[in-house]
Amino acid sequence: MSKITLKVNQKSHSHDVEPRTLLAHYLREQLSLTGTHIGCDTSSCGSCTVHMDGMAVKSCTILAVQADGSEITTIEGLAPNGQLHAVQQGFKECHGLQCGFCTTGMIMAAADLLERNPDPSEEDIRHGLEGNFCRCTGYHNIVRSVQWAAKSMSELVN
Amino acid sequence: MSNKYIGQSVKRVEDKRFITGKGRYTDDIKLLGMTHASFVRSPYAHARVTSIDISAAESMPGVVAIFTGDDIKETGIVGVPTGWQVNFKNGDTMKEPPHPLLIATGSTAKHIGDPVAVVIAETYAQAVDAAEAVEVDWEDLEAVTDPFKATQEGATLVHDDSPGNLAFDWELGNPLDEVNAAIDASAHVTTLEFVNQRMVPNAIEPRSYIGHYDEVSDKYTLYTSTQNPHLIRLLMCAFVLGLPEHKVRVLGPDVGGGFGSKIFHYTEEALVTWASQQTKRPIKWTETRSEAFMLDAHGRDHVTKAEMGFDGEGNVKALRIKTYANLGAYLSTFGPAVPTYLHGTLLQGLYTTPKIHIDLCGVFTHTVAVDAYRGAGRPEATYLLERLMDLAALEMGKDPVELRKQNFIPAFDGVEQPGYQTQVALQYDSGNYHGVVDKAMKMLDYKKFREMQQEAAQNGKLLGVGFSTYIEACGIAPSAVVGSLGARAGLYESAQVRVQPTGKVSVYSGSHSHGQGHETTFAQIVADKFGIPMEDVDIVHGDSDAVAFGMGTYGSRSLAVGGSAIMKSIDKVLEKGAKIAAHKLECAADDLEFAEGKWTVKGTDKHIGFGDVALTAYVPHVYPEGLEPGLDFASFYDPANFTYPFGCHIAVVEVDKETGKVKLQRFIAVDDVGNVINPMIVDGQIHGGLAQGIGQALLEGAIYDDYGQLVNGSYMDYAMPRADDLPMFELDRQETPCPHNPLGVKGAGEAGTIGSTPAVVNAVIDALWSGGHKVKDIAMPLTGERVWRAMQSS
Amino acid sequence: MISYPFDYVRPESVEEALEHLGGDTKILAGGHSLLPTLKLRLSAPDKLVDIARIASLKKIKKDGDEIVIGGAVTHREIMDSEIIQKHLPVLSEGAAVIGDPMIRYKGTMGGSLAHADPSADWSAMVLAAGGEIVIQSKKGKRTVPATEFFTGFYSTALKDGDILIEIRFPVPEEGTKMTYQKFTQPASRFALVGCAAARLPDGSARVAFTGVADAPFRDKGVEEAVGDWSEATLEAAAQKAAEGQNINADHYASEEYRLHLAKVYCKRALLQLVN
Amino acid sequence: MDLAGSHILNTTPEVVWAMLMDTDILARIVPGITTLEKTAENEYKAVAQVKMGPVNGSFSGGLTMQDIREGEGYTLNVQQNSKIGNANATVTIDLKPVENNQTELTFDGEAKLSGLLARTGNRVMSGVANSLTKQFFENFEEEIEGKGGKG
Repeated sequence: MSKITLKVNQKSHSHDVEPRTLLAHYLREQLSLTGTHIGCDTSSCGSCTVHMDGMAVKSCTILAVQADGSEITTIEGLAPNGQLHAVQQGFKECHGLQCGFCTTGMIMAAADLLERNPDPSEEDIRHGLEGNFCRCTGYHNIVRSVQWAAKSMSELVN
Repeated sequence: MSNKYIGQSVKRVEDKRFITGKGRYTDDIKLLGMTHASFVRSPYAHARVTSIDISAAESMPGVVAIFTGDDIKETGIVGVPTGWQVNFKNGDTMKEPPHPLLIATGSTAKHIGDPVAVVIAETYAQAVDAAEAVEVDWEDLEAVTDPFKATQEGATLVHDDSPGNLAFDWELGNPLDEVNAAIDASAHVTTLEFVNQRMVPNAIEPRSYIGHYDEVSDKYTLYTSTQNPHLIRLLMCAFVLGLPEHKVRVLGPDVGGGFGSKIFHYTEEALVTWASQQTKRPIKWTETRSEAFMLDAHGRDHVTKAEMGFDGEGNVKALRIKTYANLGAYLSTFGPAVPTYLHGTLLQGLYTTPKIHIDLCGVFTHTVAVDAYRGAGRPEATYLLERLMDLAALEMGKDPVELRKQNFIPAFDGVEQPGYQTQVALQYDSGNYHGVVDKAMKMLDYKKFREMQQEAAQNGKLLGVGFSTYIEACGIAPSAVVGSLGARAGLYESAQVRVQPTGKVSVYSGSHSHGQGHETTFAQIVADKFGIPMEDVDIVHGDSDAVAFGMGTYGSRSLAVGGSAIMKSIDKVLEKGAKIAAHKLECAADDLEFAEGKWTVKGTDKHIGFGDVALTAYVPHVYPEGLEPGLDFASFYDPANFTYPFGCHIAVVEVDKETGKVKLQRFIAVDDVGNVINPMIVDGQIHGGLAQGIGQALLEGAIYDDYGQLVNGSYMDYAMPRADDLPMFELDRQETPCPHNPLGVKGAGEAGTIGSTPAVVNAVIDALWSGGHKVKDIAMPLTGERVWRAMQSS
Repeated sequence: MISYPFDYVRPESVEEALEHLGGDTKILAGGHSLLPTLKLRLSAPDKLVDIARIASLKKIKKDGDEIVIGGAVTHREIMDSEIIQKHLPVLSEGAAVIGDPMIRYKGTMGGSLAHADPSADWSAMVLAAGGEIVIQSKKGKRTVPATEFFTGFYSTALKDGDILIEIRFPVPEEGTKMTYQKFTQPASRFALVGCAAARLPDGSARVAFTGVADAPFRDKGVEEAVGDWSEATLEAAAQKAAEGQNINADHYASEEYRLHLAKVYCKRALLQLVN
Repeated sequence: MDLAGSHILNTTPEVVWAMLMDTDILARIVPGITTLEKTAENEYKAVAQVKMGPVNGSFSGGLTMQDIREGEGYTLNVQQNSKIGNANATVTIDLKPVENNQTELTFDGEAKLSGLLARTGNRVMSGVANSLTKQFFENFEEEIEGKGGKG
């Protein structure tokens, strides 16, 4: 067992974990943050995407012990004050989700994308989401959702 | 009624929980005292269990129990059943070998991943660790994976009592000699021998189950990521475990995609339920993606020879087909129905072909079961027809669009004009096939495209356009019809509409949403019919205790069948409501009209609101004599016919001349799915369907080696479309109402998948011809290598 | 999916990390090569030594006439680094086609090179850029040219007890051009075939491949044949791609097609350096 | 998985044959083999420790020589089991004298893989085969040169 201390969605947590525990397992099992999903075992699908120290990462490919001392944001912490994040709002406005399973990871990846590139082209968005599988939407409305969010965020800034 | 919601792109009410991470999938659920299961599985496609030793595993930390196939055998549990029976041509009964929950000693595993034991432990990690410590001795046997080879002399048998590995053989259409004669008399015959490859559905949520037996109430609860909770309860109780149905509750919480793969009543569902009773602890099992690849029912997998005969003018005269359909090692719920009644019956397509015959073998192989995968049989039929059409056009030097249109069934609405009777058993409800093609061609700007194509060819670039038209049979299905075809269940749907005393409405639907947005679409209908705000409507589904009954969601049936059941209950509410209103307004019910949420005495402004009537129904102080209190109706709707959506899809591709790599540039889809309740949701269904169909054309396909190993059983190896593989889709719609259901809807869930695959393949072939490569066919998926090789060889 | 149990340590320095090595120990940097294999239980190390936070391994710097990338620098850091964009833009551009954005934030160049997947992107680029690998063990440091680093299938010059601490590149002379061209395997997004090429001011070439054979390699045959960089000589040079190599084959690409792709991507890479 | 290849060894067929029939030598030159014990005529128990990239596991099983053609070749059947999957290979080995007292060793066969090895290994399996082949012949040459080296 190793002791880890980390901040998840602005709250500090401290736990003993087996070193082999994945961050995704830790978030889901220990903290009951089940919005982070596990869809594969090869770091391919992106359903488990969370933000770690301001970067979108695949929490199924990070050990909880590696996250010791980090700040994590999960989908549950993306909208801290009940106000939806622009990307969340965009997914709702543009029907960017169907079954919802990939959605949380997709939103976390898209939020990171817009953080780095507030005015992405369609190609930027498609390239930026290549680490996230969706089997429901054909990505069409996901791209539109991210475009909607980009526009909404830029309007907010201007 | 009002039309405030119907026809509008109302934003989905279910989204809130999903975008905030509050969706509740089975794996998100934790029960007190819950344990975890991990399975010991066959590494071989065909091998006999010679011995199994659990002693080392039993003493591993955290182990609660270990069950083997021998334990199951002792209980007398035989295994999971199929939902359809398709008998042999000669009347012999379909071969239906047992599909055991666990393989017992002395028996054989029949595909990779077939389970022999299950380990139940306190934690997931402990279960996995202990499962690895179970020692199994195997006698590795020869395997067969190809459905054609499996039927040949000397092929190893999957089941000892299924000679030739046949589950059944089957035919449909006109007498074979008539079709033979028509082919022989044809001026031109186009022939294609091809494989419609095996697809892995790949719902992003892996299957997950929790079995929970409660000793105090002697009740079982199964949480399952399924498309049809009631069906699972029925099959598990009546056919597998022999449990009293009223003591079993099946819950399908949020389900992360199904695409057909979550129809099947899987062995693990029964096993965790049974084992929970043994251990008196809740048991969760969530599959890994590796397991999902091995175990979730696959789709397609046909080996086909098809011949289409034309007269000198290009009119289709005959169609003759021989198909070997791979069913896998065991029969899935819809397994026997997919290649037969969902495939053979669609071979008329949109054409007036006068003579059609299909001969089909349903074949066992050492592969995982094949079941309904998005489109289920209909994509295979469409692929066959639309590849033949395009190839015939190329061979005869005709325009592929004109050739299709020349052979189309003329428009008919199913009301003034009768439905169209096909040569393959179905009667189409309504259709206007030229309409969708003309729309799509306008979007393409065909003339301009051909000019661009020529110009590209001169610059050494290969551009291509591919067409596809399709028809599908959805809204499954009339129970009497499917019953006569071998279905072991009715395919109606149930719905209960409960008007609460305050006028709020709860709807209990037997349909199940795993992404389709039922909570929104159904609420739109109910709100409009009652003239109340959508917020006042709640849709409940996925709970066998709350919902009376249900057949679930597949085959694009939720709105056409489930929605119609809701309509029936709505009508009953309105009819009774009118009686109450009439009593209060002191008039006859016939004098009332219902609109905008109130009953009004015709020609006056005397009225009473929906809410007042609801309250009166529950507080019946002033009430019609002899009328029961309450406003709560359940209905069952059994459709009169299938529904028949259709459409036209066009793909534009560029082929890299040097590498064969295909880039999809444009995709146009004009679909006619009947009336549309929520255009946004319908478009979303089409988009997703397109991606799966395009995926089959260009990227996907399960590959079993000769030993039955799935060699691309991971996302590192199995290519599935990602965001940057696809363009924005160009969609339009035509609305030809379905004449036989109250909403006039036809179903949109599978259309995209059905139409898109041949359009893409046709486009690639067209691109190659534009560069002088007269290639007739390329096997799917059209990988760079396959396209490159096709160019090399022509 | 869960790996076998192991111990985990996170030393503060390379020296401390070296103390932990020995036995069946694996070094963990970003973990994006290692953890997927552990989850599949392909191996069962006793201990993981996490070097991702060792400050000295996190640096990208210009050191005289060399560019130095620390062993724990991530793909994304390389992509975003001004030093790299200025002096070795090929690495910055190449980083952008590795994996996906999330993988790029955590995966490291050092980890990728040490793992030596035969289809990894970095290997070809490092070879073509004339990189050298600096390895530290308790005995001291040694520098291995990339051409000698990749010794075979998943194997490198790294031995038990070694840590890959830096990758060093000569600052390219004025006028040097480099490119990386990749045919992406559509499932894994690794390179089905990747060709990195450099054109030096003296007219010589460095050409390297990944994905083609059991290990990445510099292709002398191609390099010697580029001649005057005319279209004709480049065409001929590309035809020599991967000559004498044992070409990989899998369900996605046969030996013949892979070799063909090597030639096509070689030509594309070389032409890129002309235009 | 196909296994095929050939190599010119710098010694006579007689020497090569003797080496191929000598289990001690075989144990040294076959990549990964840690022990090879005779269990019956032409049957051996074999344990291998395979350390190749991400894979580090122990395999155990049997090795049988069949169809022995004195001085010319034999068919080798190898069955190896492990937690990540099992391998069953049948390889026919042929020796042919070539100029300068050298020997051409040709092998041709197939390996049947199961479990994880089969399922997730396809992408790299030809690399594994090429690499094992290379190692085998390198070891063979070293053995011929009397170094007794091991891969």
